[in-house]
Amino acid sequence: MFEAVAFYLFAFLTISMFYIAVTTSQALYAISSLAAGMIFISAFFFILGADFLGAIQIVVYSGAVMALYAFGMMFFDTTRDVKEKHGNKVIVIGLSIISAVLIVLIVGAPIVGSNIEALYPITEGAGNTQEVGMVLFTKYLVPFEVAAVMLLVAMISGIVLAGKKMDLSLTLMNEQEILKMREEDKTKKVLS
Amino acid sequence: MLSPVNVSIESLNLMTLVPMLIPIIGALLIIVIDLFNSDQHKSLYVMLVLLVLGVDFVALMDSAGVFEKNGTVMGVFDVMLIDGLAILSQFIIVGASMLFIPLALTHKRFHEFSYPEFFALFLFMIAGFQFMVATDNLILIFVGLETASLALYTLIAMHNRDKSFEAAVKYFTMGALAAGFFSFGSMIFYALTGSVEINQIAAVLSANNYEDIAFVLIGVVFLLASLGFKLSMVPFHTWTPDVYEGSSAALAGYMSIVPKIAAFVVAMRLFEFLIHSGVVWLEVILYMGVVLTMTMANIWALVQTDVKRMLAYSSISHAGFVMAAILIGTTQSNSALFLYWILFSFTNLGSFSMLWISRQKNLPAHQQSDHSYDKFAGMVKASPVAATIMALFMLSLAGVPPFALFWGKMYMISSAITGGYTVLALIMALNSAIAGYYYLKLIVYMFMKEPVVEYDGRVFSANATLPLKTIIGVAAIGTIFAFLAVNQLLDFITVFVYNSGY
Amino acid sequence: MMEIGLNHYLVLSTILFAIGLVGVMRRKNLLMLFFATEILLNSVNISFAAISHYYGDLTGQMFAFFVIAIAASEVAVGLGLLIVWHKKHNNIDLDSMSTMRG
Amino acid sequence: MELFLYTALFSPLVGSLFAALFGASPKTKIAGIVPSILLGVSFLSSFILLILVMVTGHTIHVEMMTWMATGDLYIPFGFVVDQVSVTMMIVVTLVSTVVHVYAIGYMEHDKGFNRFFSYLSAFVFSMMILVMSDNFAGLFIGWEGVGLCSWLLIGFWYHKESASWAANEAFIMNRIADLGMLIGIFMIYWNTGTLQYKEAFAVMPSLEHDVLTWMGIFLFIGAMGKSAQFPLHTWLADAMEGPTPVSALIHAATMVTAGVYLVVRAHPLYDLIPNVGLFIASLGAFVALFAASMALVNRDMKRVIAYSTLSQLGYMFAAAGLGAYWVALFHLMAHAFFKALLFLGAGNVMHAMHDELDPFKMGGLRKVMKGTFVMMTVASVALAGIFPLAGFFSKDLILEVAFVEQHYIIYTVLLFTAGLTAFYSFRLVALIFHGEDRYKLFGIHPHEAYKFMLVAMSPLLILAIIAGSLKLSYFEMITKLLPIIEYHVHHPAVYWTMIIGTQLFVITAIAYAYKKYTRKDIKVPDGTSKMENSFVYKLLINQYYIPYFYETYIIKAYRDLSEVFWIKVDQKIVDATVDGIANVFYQTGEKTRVMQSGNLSTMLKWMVAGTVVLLSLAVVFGLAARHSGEIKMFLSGLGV
Amino acid sequence: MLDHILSILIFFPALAAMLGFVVNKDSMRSYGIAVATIEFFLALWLWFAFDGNVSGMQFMEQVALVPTFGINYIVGVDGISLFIIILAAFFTMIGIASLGETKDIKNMIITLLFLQMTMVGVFAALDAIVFYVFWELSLVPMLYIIGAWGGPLRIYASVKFFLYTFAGSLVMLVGMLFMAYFYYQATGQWSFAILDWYRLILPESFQIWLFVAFFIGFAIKVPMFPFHTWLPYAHGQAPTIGSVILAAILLKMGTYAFIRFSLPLFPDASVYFMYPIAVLAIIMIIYTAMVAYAQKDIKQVVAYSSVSHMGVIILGTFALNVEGITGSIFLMIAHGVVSGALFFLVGVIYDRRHTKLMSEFGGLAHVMPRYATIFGLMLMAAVGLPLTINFVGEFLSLLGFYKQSHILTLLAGIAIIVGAIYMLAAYKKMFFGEVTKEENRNLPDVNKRELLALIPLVIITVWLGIYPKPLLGTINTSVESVVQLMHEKALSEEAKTRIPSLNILINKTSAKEAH
Repeated sequence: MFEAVAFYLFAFLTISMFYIAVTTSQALYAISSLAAGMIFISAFFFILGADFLGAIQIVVYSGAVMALYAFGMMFFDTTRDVKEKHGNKVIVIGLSIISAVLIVLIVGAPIVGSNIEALYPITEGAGNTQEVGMVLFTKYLVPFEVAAVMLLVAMISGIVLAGKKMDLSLTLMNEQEILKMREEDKTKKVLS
Repeated sequence: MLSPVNVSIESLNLMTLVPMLIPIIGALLIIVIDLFNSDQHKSLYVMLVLLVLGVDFVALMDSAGVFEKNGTVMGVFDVMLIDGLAILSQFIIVGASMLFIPLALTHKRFHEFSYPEFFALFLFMIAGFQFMVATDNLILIFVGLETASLALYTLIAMHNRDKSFEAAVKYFTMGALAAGFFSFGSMIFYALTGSVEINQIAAVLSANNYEDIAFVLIGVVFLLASLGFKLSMVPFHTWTPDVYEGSSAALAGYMSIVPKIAAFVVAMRLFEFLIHSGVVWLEVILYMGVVLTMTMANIWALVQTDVKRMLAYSSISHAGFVMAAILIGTTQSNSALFLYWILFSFTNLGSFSMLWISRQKNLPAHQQSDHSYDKFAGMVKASPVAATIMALFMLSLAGVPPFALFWGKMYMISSAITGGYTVLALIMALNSAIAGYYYLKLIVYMFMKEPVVEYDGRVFSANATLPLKTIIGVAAIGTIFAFLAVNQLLDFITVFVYNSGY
Repeated sequence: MMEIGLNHYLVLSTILFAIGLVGVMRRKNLLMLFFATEILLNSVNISFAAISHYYGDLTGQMFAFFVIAIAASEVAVGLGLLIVWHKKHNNIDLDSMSTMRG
Repeated sequence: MELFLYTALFSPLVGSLFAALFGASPKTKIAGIVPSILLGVSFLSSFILLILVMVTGHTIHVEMMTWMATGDLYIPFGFVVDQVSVTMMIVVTLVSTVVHVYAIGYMEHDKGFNRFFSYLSAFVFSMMILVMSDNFAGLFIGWEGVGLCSWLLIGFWYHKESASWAANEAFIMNRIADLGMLIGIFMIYWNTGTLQYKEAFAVMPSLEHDVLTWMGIFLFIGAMGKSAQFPLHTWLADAMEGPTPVSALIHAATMVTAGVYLVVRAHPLYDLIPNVGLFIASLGAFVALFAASMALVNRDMKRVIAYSTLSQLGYMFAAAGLGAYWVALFHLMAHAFFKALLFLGAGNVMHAMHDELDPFKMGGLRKVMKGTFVMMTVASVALAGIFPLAGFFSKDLILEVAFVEQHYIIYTVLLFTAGLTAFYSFRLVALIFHGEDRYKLFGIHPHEAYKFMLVAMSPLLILAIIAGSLKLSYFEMITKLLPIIEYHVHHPAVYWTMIIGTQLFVITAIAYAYKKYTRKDIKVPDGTSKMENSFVYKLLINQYYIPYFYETYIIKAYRDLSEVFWIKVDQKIVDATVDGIANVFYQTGEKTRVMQSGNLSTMLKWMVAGTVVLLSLAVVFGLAARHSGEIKMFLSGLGV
Repeated sequence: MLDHILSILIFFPALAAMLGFVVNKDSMRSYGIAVATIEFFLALWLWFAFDGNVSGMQFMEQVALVPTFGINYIVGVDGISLFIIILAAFFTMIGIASLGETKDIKNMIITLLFLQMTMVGVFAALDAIVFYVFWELSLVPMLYIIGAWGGPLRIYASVKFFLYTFAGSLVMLVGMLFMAYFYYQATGQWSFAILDWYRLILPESFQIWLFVAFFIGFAIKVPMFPFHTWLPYAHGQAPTIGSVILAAILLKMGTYAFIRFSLPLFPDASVYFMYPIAVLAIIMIIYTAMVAYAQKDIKQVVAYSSVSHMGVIILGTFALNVEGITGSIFLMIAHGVVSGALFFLVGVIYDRRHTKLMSEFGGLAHVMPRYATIFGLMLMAAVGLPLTINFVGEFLSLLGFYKQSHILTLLAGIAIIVGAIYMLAAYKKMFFGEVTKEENRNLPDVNKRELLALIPLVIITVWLGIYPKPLLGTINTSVESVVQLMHEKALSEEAKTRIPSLNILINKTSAKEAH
């Protein structure tokens, strides 16, 4: 009973939030509604007993990602409402509606996945986090490490792209300019 | 309470990780070097990368030996899967990378190569692709794919021109969408079978012999969409020409080979079992996809005015051509796929490198794009050798015997025939004929037209340095004398493909 | 109806996914467009969690976990690209980037 | 013996090659003399062969070498000298020798002198091959060879448009006939398995009738071309564009008679198919009349003679068709002599008149050119068939044949034609040699030809006179090979009335001609006189409008059709289709490339759209699969 | 040496071409001539060493190429291919020898040598894939020759030539792969060796499909009627040497392939398609002859005429009996010589006046008698006058086909009429009449170098016309074996009757000796 109420409530909330996020012309509304939506999603995780995921969701999204976006917004100063000229909405709406309807049409039908045996069963009593840790560091050790590499890649890329390395094109500069630039970098390093 | 698990280190057989770890370590090494002693000359990094890749190659050979001895190996809690496909594709990936990286040693200075990050990211990307092909776990595939892609976006952008940024952004955004599709697709399969490992999925599905065919199809659709994006399958191909045009010619050549083979392997793992278990729908869809991709890409390539863009479209159509192998799904066709791709990598890398050495820093006089056809008009007068080699690559791409790609084409068409897809075989043949036109167009420009602007020959080898020339030489030799190697390749590939059950 | 089954969650995530698609298609401001992609990934996460709950199997949660990680790193790279573009052109409108066509 | 054979055959070739050596260099008498001598040699050896055949009566057959051999086909270069071929050899070599010698004088002032003799001897060589070959393929070689030479010689003065046109006309018309001949040869090969005369004819009686009929028809089509029988006759008149010696040799004495020779040679075949023979005979009779009628009014000396040749050929075919092969051959021989004589005489006149051909512009020439006058008169008399000249024997024989075979229509036609013949030949003589000296009006000073030319002509003169007396001995010889048919009317009264009647008829015709054309008041016709405007005259002078018909309805049509094929079909349809297919692809590219708008949003839309399409397909299929049971039931309900 | 003579013949020119890059520009011509001459004498040696009484393949060589997939480098020569190989060598030789002043002659000669490799390769190859390799490769040098030295429309012409042929031969490739697959099914191993394929008897339905696949490839090359439109462009635009080689050798690939592949592999299909193809051939003969008559450009006349002649060759090939096939092979050589010579002659006048329009000429017989004579002789050969080389071929081809159909042969025979019409008309326009154009008044007659090329052709034309035996005999033996093979392989009754059996062949040959 409680589950049902919670589900519908949060379902309504998330949908409306995300709807705002994709429709509003106010970047500020968009980002805040997005953040809200993320948090409501974490609620589902808690309902479904995936506490760890919920936590991660809140931390990563509402914490890291949203913060990043916020910075981005300030940088691009899209705080005032962005004007977007839209092509014919028909295609957009049409396509999305169709796809939604189609998928719902099928997904709405009950899955016959009866004879599924859990490969990594949720053992009663143990906390979700514990189990997750257990699986994560045995079975999914490699993906975990790779994910780490991926984050490293992302970091490097972020630094390379957003840093001042891309400001000037070494392709088009001649030697002297490059040397001069290098010198300046050195002095800066010394100062800082 | 959870019972503590204890695993024996042998059962993990970590050896399966070695080929991927090598490039990662290499990348870290490069970063560390840069940390302690910045602004080194690029040649250092290039050589380091070559070294690392060389070691990686050796490691691969080792695991190939293992495979030949005792078949497919699972590792690290059965996440890693080292079978024939994995090894072959990794060979191609690493080999192509080794061919690519010396192209960084250009005569002119280009932005990206002045930064060690470029090389680090490059190695990370390779590792990512290797993970992607060396597992049947959707999660690891996904993560590997993203690792590689993120690195690739950055590499493109680092070329540091407006077009390259534009290309990177486009690629990135569509990539994000594709990622969404991928996760959704795998979610469906997980919902169906409670597993994310392809062989498990296959097992479960065949156990309840596809009761939920509708669900399966939804999942297939989304996975197809995301892989189709990687394979630049019509209509998910739209990024390809722009990205190729935006990025440096060398990188474009690289992109036309390595990411695709990785995607091919995944596609093969995913769709083969479905095709074999008689999912007619998938067969039809793939058929349509293959034909569309081949034909439309060819037709669009006809009307291009820029050689690089033309090559982009042509590589789309080649991808479509090869995709037929997955549709046909016999051992012969799968071997044909690898054979084709190995030969293709030589020729295509060669032709893109030819563009690369003729690359100016700024646009050449009165031309809109770097490599417009007009630029090559009357090239034979200015630098006959270069023109001849370029023509050679073009002929090979067109499938004129006895150059490399002909053998791939032939074997592929033959596999289509043996697989009972006669009409498809005919369509493939005719497509090669259409393709002939635009490859010929370049030859016509180079050999039969008068120069638009009188260049001195240096224009066509503005970037030429010994390493670049060597690479092109290797590519050319590989293209001409392919017929000597075809037999060995074929034997090797067939054994590997067959023993990994495809 | 009151009994919440797996399908409820699936439907929900589907709807969210569709919303994400709408965003992806209609947004011209790249930043906003990235929001939409986030929505896509999140919507999938819900079903993963749900499925893993109903099957009593942790794999789904794993997947969701990695999806989150991926989403995070995408944000980093995406923003990096946006910043570069913005530095050069001082806008992040995707209509401004169509120099390559045909 | 073979020595003589080869000498007879190859010395003309040697002569031709010898003259050809001087082809490019300016004219030298030697280039004319040597070939003439060689021809003389050839004539002598032929003569020896003739004697030999006559006395011993057996024939010579040699096989020089293989030509073609593949599968079952075996064709050698084989030559046979029997009664028939030896006759032809004699005629050919004799006439050609005369003509050669004559031509040395005639062509004296022509800068193509050397070329001329080379061609002429080449012609003789091909003619020899034609008559001597022992198989149809060899015959065909000669057949085409003489065609080529006549092309070269008609078009000898190639700077004249009319000449080269006539040459091509002759060649192509002959080609049309040759096709028929070729088919005939194929039929012979596939039905008898060989092309050798002997073997082939040996097999023929065992073949079914209609096959033989077709063979006969196709071979005769070939003959029609060479012998210019209706409707392929137009080229002969136009062929008069060539130098007169050529007309004498090729278009009177030898080549045009090749058709007759073929029919005679193939007599075992035609004996088996009398109905075809009858057709040949009737066609011959028709042509005889037809040609003679055109000769009545024509105002071109050479053309008149050409038409008379045509009508004489008609006589020969009539005879051959009726099975009187030896008669045909005999007339062929006799005709060769006096007709060649006539032509050469005409050549003298032309020379004298500076290539003026209209007899109305001559007259009274007998005073200046006695020799020519005599010769042409004698020739005309012979042609008219007055006793005791050659023509009388041969021609009357043919009439008798027609009579005896009881083909009275043919007989009457031929008889009437005899009258016409006499008339037009003496019309010519009268106009040229008698009456007023009209040529003075045109300020021409005619002169007699060289002595040696006249001397050269003399053998022909003699033969034209005495040839008839050889009839019996010739009969003796020839009937060793050809069917022996004695033609004489049993009832002497009928016989004599026939002879006398014919003679009288002919003589009256001659008398009328003289009366009409030796009058003092003969004017050069200017198209005003009543007769010239009469329908019949117009019809005849325009050769029954046949050339006009060919020109407009065949040649022009062919040209236009070719244009249409090239412009309309080949370029507008066939080629356009190919380019069209290519264009379809290219245009599709141009049209659809806009889909690559370069706008990211569009790209994303495409991606989603693609997915949606796939989805909808999936749904359709999925639902179908899920409800397959119901669907089946439904369909079965529909009774599908 | 003699064991590898074929490989030497194939690869010697290529090697020479490679080295040719080093040779100095000015001495390139002599180098080319030298190489071509050596090649030619090697070819003659091949003929000399060739045993005319053996019907099978001789000088076979086999090297494994892709044994896994049944592709091997197999070459060999029999009576059918021998003379075409010699002809190829011969024409390359005189072609280079008579090469006029051309720009960057070095590239030209190198290209020609490469072309020669491909030509010899095609006729010597006994493995379908090797055959295909040379077949396709031969397009490239020709493309370059037309495209780089051609007339104003050269690019259109060359690209059209390349793509058209390329498209066709790709369909053929599919056919070949299919054939190999059938062989695989039958025997369990892959093979592309033609001689292996000969042993394969296919059901008629398959035969028909495969025949069509091969036919498309060959028909475009020949070129047969609806597919011929690339030829006028190619000839019209190509430089003299290009047209000569194209007409003399490259076109023969198609007809040769018919005899090498279509007939022995698919006897039933050949019978099945005999009439349609014969009709096409007749359309080729008459229609193209009429088109040729309509041309204004002498070179186009010759080009269309060669299409017309190819029609006769096709007809002879599909006579399916010894006479016809032998005739068609002989006609291939004959037509090679004659049309090659005609293109040379056109080139001669083109070098002098830089126009090919017949209206520009007239009365040339006055100005250039030697030229006129040679032209006339070649023209007479072209219209198939007896005792010239062409006649033998045409006669035998038509004779052979008469066995199959009388009425069609009658129609095809029209060739000798229409051929005469356009040829004589062209000759009249060019050589007869008065000299009208001033610039024609003092054109130089044919010079030494041109005679160097023309005299040998004249000699061959007459010699082989009078004494074709040395060729016919050799060709005959090989053809007889082919026909016998077809007869034995034929399934349907009709085919068995249409294709004669030659088991009484022995005593017949002995009878022939008796003559």
